[in-house]
Amino acid sequence: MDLRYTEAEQEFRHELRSWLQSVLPDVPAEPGPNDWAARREYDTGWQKMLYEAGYAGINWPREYGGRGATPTEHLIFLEETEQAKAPYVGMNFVGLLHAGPTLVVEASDEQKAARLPGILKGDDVWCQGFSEPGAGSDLAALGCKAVRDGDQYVVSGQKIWTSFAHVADYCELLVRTDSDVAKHRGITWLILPMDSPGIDIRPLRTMEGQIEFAEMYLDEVRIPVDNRVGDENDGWRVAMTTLSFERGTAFVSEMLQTMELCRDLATFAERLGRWDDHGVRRDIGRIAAELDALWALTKRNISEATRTGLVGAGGSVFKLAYTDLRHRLGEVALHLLDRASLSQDDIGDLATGDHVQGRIHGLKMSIAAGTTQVQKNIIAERLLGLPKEPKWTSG
Amino acid sequence: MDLRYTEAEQEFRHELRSWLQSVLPDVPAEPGPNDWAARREYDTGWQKMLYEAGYAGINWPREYGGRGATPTEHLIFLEETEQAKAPYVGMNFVGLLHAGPTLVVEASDEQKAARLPGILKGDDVWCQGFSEPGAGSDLAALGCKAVRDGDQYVVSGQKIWTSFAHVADYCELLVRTDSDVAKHRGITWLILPMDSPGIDIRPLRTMEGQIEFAEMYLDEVRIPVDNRVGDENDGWRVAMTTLSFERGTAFVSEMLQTMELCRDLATFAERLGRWDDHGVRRDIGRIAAELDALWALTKRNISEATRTGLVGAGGSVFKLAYTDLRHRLGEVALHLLDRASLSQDDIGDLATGDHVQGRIHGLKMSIAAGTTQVQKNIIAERLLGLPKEPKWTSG
Amino acid sequence: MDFWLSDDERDLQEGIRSFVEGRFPLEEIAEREETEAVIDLDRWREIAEMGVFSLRVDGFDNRSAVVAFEELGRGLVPGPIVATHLTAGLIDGASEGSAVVTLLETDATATVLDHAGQATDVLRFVEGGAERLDPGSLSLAAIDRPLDTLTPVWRVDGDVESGTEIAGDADAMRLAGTLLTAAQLVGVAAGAVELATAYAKEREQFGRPIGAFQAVKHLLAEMYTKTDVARSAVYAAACALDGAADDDVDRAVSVAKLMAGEAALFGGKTGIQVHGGMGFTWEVHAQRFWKRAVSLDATFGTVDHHSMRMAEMIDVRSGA
Amino acid sequence: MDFWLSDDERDLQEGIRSFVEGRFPLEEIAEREETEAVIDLDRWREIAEMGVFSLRVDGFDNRSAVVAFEELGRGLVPGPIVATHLTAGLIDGASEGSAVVTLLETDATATVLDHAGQATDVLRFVEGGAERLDPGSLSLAAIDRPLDTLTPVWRVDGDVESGTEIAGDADAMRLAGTLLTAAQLVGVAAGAVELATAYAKEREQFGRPIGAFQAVKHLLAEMYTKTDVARSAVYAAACALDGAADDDVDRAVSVAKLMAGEAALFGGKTGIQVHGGMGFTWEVHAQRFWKRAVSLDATFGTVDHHSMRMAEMIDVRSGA
Repeated sequence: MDLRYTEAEQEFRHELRSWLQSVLPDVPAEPGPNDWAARREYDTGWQKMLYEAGYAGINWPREYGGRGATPTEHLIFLEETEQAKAPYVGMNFVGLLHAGPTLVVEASDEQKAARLPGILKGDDVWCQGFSEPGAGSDLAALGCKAVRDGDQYVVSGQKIWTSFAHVADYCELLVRTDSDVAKHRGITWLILPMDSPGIDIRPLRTMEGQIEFAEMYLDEVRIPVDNRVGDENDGWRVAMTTLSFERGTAFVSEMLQTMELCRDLATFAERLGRWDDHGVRRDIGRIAAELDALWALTKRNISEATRTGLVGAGGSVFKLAYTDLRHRLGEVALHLLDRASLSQDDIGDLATGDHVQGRIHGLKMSIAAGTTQVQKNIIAERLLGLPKEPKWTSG
Repeated sequence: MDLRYTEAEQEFRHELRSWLQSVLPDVPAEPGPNDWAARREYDTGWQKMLYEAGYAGINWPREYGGRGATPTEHLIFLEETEQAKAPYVGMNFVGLLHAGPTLVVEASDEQKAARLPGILKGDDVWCQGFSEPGAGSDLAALGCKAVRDGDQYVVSGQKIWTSFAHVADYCELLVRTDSDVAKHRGITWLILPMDSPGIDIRPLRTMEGQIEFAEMYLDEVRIPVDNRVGDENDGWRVAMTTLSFERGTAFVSEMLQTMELCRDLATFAERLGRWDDHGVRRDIGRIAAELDALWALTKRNISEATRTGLVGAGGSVFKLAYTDLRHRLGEVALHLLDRASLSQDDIGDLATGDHVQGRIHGLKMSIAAGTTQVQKNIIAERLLGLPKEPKWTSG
Repeated sequence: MDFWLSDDERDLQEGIRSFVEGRFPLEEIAEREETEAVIDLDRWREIAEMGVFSLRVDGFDNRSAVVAFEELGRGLVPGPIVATHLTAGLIDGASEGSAVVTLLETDATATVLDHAGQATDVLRFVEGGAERLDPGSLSLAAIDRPLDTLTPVWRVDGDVESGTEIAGDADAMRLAGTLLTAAQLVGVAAGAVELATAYAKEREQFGRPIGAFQAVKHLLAEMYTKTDVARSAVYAAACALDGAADDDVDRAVSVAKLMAGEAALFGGKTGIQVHGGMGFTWEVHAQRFWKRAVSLDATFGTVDHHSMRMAEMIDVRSGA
Repeated sequence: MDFWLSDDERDLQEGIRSFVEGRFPLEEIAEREETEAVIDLDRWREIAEMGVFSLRVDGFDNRSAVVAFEELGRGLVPGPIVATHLTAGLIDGASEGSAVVTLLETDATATVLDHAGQATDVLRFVEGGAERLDPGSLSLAAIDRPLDTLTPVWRVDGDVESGTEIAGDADAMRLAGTLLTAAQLVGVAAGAVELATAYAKEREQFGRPIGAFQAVKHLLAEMYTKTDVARSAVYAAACALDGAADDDVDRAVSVAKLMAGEAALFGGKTGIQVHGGMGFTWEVHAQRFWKRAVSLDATFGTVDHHSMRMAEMIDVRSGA
């Protein structure tokens, strides 16, 4: 075990840090949360800068235009960009971290040549059409139907949680091509060009009042069979391959922000005259300790990925512990905030709004990307070998 | 809603209080926990005193020798005896609160005449032979087998958690008389005289190192068919009728002790110089509040029982909340105790042992008399109408 | 002792419940979030006509009041109902629903006033009494994004000048206000359980209603349990305030507020969790219960505040 | 960066694990509870022969040490292993297993010394250093009922006289002691999960293994998670102590002890719960894990103690 960075890793860090220092002054101001055109411009603009400097697709293989960085270098990249307050991946998320990696492993050479460069260069924004109103935790129950008509699929159905749908160019879409087999077996993975006729996108407001997601309605949308990635009815496996691309770095930026939020809360308590309250100290001290421990776990997961290529269920362990921590941090914060907790905006000269929004974020974290209940099942079944859920036989 | 006691209730309280003041000086000193003969003497001696004063079987119907008190009077009885530090029900527990009430409702006139007076007078001690090593939460899975042989049942099998078995006169025993029907349907309720040949009792140590329970092995024990209560194979229903006797008073003495323990802990914190620690204050203040709330819930359950004759799933609500509270109280205590938590005996001049033993008690409370998991199922299914567990169909 | 709803209390409960369900359907309440005025003043007068504001002035006791306020909480009825009720008979129009009276509270962080935009009067507790302020006399800064859109808030800047003294026992008002807010919180907790339970029975995943999964069942059982324990505490405190119990009133009221705040906060967040992804959408009401729980928990003292008060009331025996 | 066990560390882990499983089966350990001497002195020497006490004196680093101590905790090996290890090379016989060195700690409640009956030497940290005491110099009162029968305890009465100064860096010793106790606690937590998991797979109720019930599965998943997070913290602190990380050593060690204590306490109590009624019987080992967790949590500082220390190390930015 060694937590020190190698010389090569340190060199990578220094180069990146210098580059960030040199270019960040040129990055424009971040647009407001609801100005989607401007946000696309901002996010893809940053992606173009990364591309030109050789940092685009940091974890992608070199042969597909990525940097081929190790998981540790990816960690360093995320640390440094966070520390420098560089833009986030934003709406390049699906392309860079989900659809792109899937294409790298599963797509045909033609498909790769056609689609990968656009993602890396920031030309194309992707969205994800996986979840449906009736298929959330049970994703394989999806019903969005695709019927083959010559060299096209005709797709009708509804998708939900489709972030950035209204500004995206492509969508990684899961459709049902066979309803007569076990549910995992009849799914197909398609590339949907978002300018296809028959797509209706409706904004979906979240509990903060923001429009972060969308619902996507498909009405006889025609998708060329050439846009299929993998075989017909083999889409579940194709969709799951992305998991093998996850190298334990999924929550790094988020964790670093939470560490900041925790320090902020201590400062806040101090300014309120509550830092002498030993209960508040222990609560915050303990959360700070757990964040350090989760940071260590992150490094263990990354080291495992470096050695084996996979994180395995360690990602669920992280997610479960981190989510629980966010809930507790949010609750400590709201109790300290007292009446200021009634506002998502700052009250007075302290950044109280961050803590209220942080509390809401915690509520989402235990649901999004696999609910707490799903994570516990994964840990119990995959890591501890406990029996699976029994099949449901009515009452 | 009115929490005031009626004049009749107040009068009952005052009479009882005077009686307690007059007799308690005559009660001998409590024997040590492991001297079972002396404990039997002590517990049954107290029961005889109650009997002579008309307080035996306080909640039993008058026609069977009880006092026919209302649930509220029962509450007052428990409050006053606790406050006066009178002896507990001790090993009369099963007879007075479980087997006796079952006999009252289900037994034949001959059985009642033969068995009930002995319980009330403190002549007979009963134990319970329900649980088995393979039938805990799933009690109906019990396998202790009874085969009819003329006018006797021949019983072989093993029982567990049989408190006071080695000093008891009778046992309320559940046996399997039919293995070919659904498990609830083939159970029979028998009165087992504990001097029957073929009974082997082995002490069962608990985690404190005390012998509080026993295992009972039955090897072709012959029980007259006349000792059967209810019909053959109807024993599950007979066993469940006791529930209708529970009037919400089950945890009253225990609750009052916990309130005392909580006040003790505050005093303890104060003497350690930790009462200025706001975190400790909030933790203990909150537990104290919850105890008050549970006391109110107890009174609601008792009032419900007075009106309807039943507590229903309100007992599970109480048990769940109370158990959780005991865990938290124990954890706050152990943290305050620091190194003193390594001892079940007092360290120094403070009653640290009570808190360590109290912590252990909490660990048992979430398992005994229906685990936390079972209580949650009851609440979810009976009070909220959620679907039952699916049947198990292997993997 | 008969700690169970009397027939009259039961009737009142049912009356308020059907009034709330009929006149304040959640869908309609949610629509008002998009407007400047979350309080529909016609409906506000209907609340007055139901006798809610004047309930205790009209001779009803605190036990009736908690039963009524629980139902108002359960239906997420918006507006400063408690403060308006407290000042019935003391501030013009409060009984009749022509006034909207809101409560000004200051804590270590700031002074955050809810419903200032529609308030006609402001109630403030001061050392040894209570006073009425004119909303116009306050330096108010609107907050764009309140946590609970149905509880719009303003920051109060600068010093607040003294208002007009209000007759009546300020301590009793404060206790009643704390108790009735606790009653609302119990209602919020109960509403959250009902919504989540209904969803768990209907929503299917993996071929069964999610309410058939033990994890979901157990979350709902915990919500129900906390709600019922808190309800017991609120009813007991009402008895204490009415002199229908021997318990210490201050203590009983702190217990009620603390337990109710905890039950509503837990129920609110857990209700969201049970709803899964839908739980954090705007259109689903689950989040509204949590937001209301946070707002009401921070009114008349948070869970933490009352935990400290409870500790102060523990009889710490002098070392023997 | 390679935060994964090296081949040497893996070999050491397996070596200690098979030594513990072979020489300290739980059944045999439990039998010694009935005797005056929970430490089998022959086995104690075998621990020495395995190189456990002299591990770091022999040139192994703290990373190797935590890997070894985790295994000792996992097997509930009794005795003051950490204190004896800390004094290897400093107190005669500690390296060789002919000495049994126990640690004297005083807190606000009392001075409670474990293993005094078999101890040959007592280690105490004092202002600016560490010293060796003779057990005979202490006024010891035996405790009849220790919490953990495998951790027998004595009350130390009156003032403790100064002992002989021990050479070496007392701060480094204390840090290493805290870290290795944390490593033992991670082992205790891991042992509790393993025992409960095995039981959940085998024990049937309602026609299925109890481990098929979501409630039980989820308890085990939580135990596993806390253990693995704590293990990460312990390994990270070992790296920090070895200079193989940039992290602050004091902070990393407090994080490790806090997280490990919490994981073991949670794992211990939850393991009992998973075992149901059998969990609180003497014969089932579940309770032994919880008891050891309590004992070790109260050695080198409880969870609460280290939470306070963490808070003191937070960089509270001066108000801007």
